[in-house]
Amino acid sequence: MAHQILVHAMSSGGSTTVEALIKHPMDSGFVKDKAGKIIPAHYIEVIEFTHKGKIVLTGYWGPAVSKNPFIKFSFKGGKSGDPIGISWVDNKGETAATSSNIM
Amino acid sequence: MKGFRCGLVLVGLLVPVAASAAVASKASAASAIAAAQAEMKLAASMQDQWIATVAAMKDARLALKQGDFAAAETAAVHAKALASLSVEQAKAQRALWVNEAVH
Amino acid sequence: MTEIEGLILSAPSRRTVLAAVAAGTAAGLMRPALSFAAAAAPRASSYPAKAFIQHSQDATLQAMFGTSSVTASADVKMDAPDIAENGAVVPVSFDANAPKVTAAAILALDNPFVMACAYKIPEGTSPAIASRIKLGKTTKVVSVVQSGGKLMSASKQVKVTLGGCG
Amino acid sequence: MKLALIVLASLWAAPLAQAASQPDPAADLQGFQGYFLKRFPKVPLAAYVNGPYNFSKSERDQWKQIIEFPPYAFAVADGKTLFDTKFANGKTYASCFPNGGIGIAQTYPMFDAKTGRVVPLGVAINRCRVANGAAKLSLTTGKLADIEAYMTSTSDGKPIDVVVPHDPRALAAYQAGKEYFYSRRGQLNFSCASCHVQAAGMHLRGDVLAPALGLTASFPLYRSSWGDVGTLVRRFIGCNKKVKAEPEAADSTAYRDLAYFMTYMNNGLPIAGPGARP
Repeated sequence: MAHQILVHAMSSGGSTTVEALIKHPMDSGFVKDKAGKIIPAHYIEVIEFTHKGKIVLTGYWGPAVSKNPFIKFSFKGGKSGDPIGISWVDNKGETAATSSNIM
Repeated sequence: MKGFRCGLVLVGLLVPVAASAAVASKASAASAIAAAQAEMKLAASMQDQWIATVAAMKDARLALKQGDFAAAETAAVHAKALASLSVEQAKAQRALWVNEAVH
Repeated sequence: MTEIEGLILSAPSRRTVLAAVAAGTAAGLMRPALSFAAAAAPRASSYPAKAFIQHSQDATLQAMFGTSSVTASADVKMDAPDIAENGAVVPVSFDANAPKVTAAAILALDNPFVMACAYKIPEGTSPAIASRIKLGKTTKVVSVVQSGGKLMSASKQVKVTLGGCG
Repeated sequence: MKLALIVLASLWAAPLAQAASQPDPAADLQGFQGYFLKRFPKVPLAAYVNGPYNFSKSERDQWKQIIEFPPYAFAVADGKTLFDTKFANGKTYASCFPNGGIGIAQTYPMFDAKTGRVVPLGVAINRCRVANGAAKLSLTTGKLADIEAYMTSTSDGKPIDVVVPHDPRALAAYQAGKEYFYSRRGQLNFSCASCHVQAAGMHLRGDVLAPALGLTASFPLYRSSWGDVGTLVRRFIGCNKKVKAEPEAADSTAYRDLAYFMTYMNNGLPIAGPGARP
């Protein structure tokens, strides 16, 4: 359950709106744990959204993006059943990817 | 009502200053701790232990362990005074809570 | 403080999410390990790391876009709260009414590092993105949009109070 | 020692005298809900489950954006996975609850006639674990909160239906919870009611204080300040600390009874948990 991605992609009126919630701690590197030790920075750096393999958005995130990040955007085209791909890589080199179909 | 309570808290803070004038020994510190502990037990049984009481008791035990009997006694007397105040508060509330209840 | 009118008794979208999660359906919970058509991981090398470690708007824009010249514009609309209910999760979105938008960035000028996030926007994707950012304290939040090579922006002061009941 | 006993004895005398007037939960419920409805005439009863958002437009707007894709979605998903995972003996949580545990969260906390104690949902989940050879989980956050989030989500919108049976032990538990709720404690001398009845809808620094009416309906709760989902007990612990009182144990009788009283006061309101708050 470590690297879940929740996706909603809906098409209407010739464009598709994508909403995603990504499970990630997004530790900024400025926060201390209960023992007073700094929690090392751990955050997603690059996230990519594709529609049928073509990139529709690239996000560059820093430590100031909230824990379990949310993003919403839309692009022209896309129809019910088309695959939407999401993949990310973080500052520790961890990655995750998923694919979901437009509703 | 609130003003009355605040008055009590102030008195509680003054008590230890007076007590620290006495000459402390290991025995007197230990007995002060025991007395405070008994009062704290009562406070806990009335579901009203103050965080400050527990902190003062922790200080007392630490000072005793380090051989600083005067500090241990002062902190224990402080803890007992705080515990007594919370017991007073809980006793009063046994009757007063009804006034706050919505009917 | 008085109560306000026009209440939402329930949130339909919340229901949708709950139902989708419960049913495990398309709205979609996906686990990478299980998803067969998973896309390849993006390349970390494209990350504009330098832009994320700057302490001023000018230095950030210079590192991100190669210029710090920016014009405030009514064509950039930005939505952010007046008072953040919690600095850890502040919804911020922008919507640019401009041609050929290729990139955008969200800055929080009083954060330890100014740039919160940036986006590369290909043709066909609308220059309107919503996300959630962290604000360390009360700060001006700036949405910068690159349109035809030029930078235009909108900004808003967002008040961050201590969470009183943590 | 003798003196202490005498003091104790005299202390116990007071509540006994009070108990002379029989607790009347149904009348309390009417008075409690009526108090809020009269005080905030624009807020309909069912809307109280949205807590502070009835009182601050700015917070409500942010909340609407946040629940568009709520941060507790992962807890619900993880909770479902945990709920469906078999114990070592091959049974699942479903075997411990009526209707397989689906759509029943609105009936908790429940009075257990066998033990004479109040059983909140979290305690019931732990009981189920122990009955099936698994260890207890923390009642405040983590896996148990996730399971609770999932189970509660299956009761979404169902009216809260807590029962105080005609059993002197149940009535005593209800009364103890009521007394805990209204009693001031801690160095700051605040009761639960100080903030959530008297000062309900007002600001405490940056936050709007949620009215006690509807308060339990959106638990478990994702709080941005927690960064994850926590249970009602976690909030009790936090509130006690806020008023500078030592919290009770998470599975204490005091907290069970408090949850019993507070949730009973919300009878009829729709379950809206898991919820999201700052």
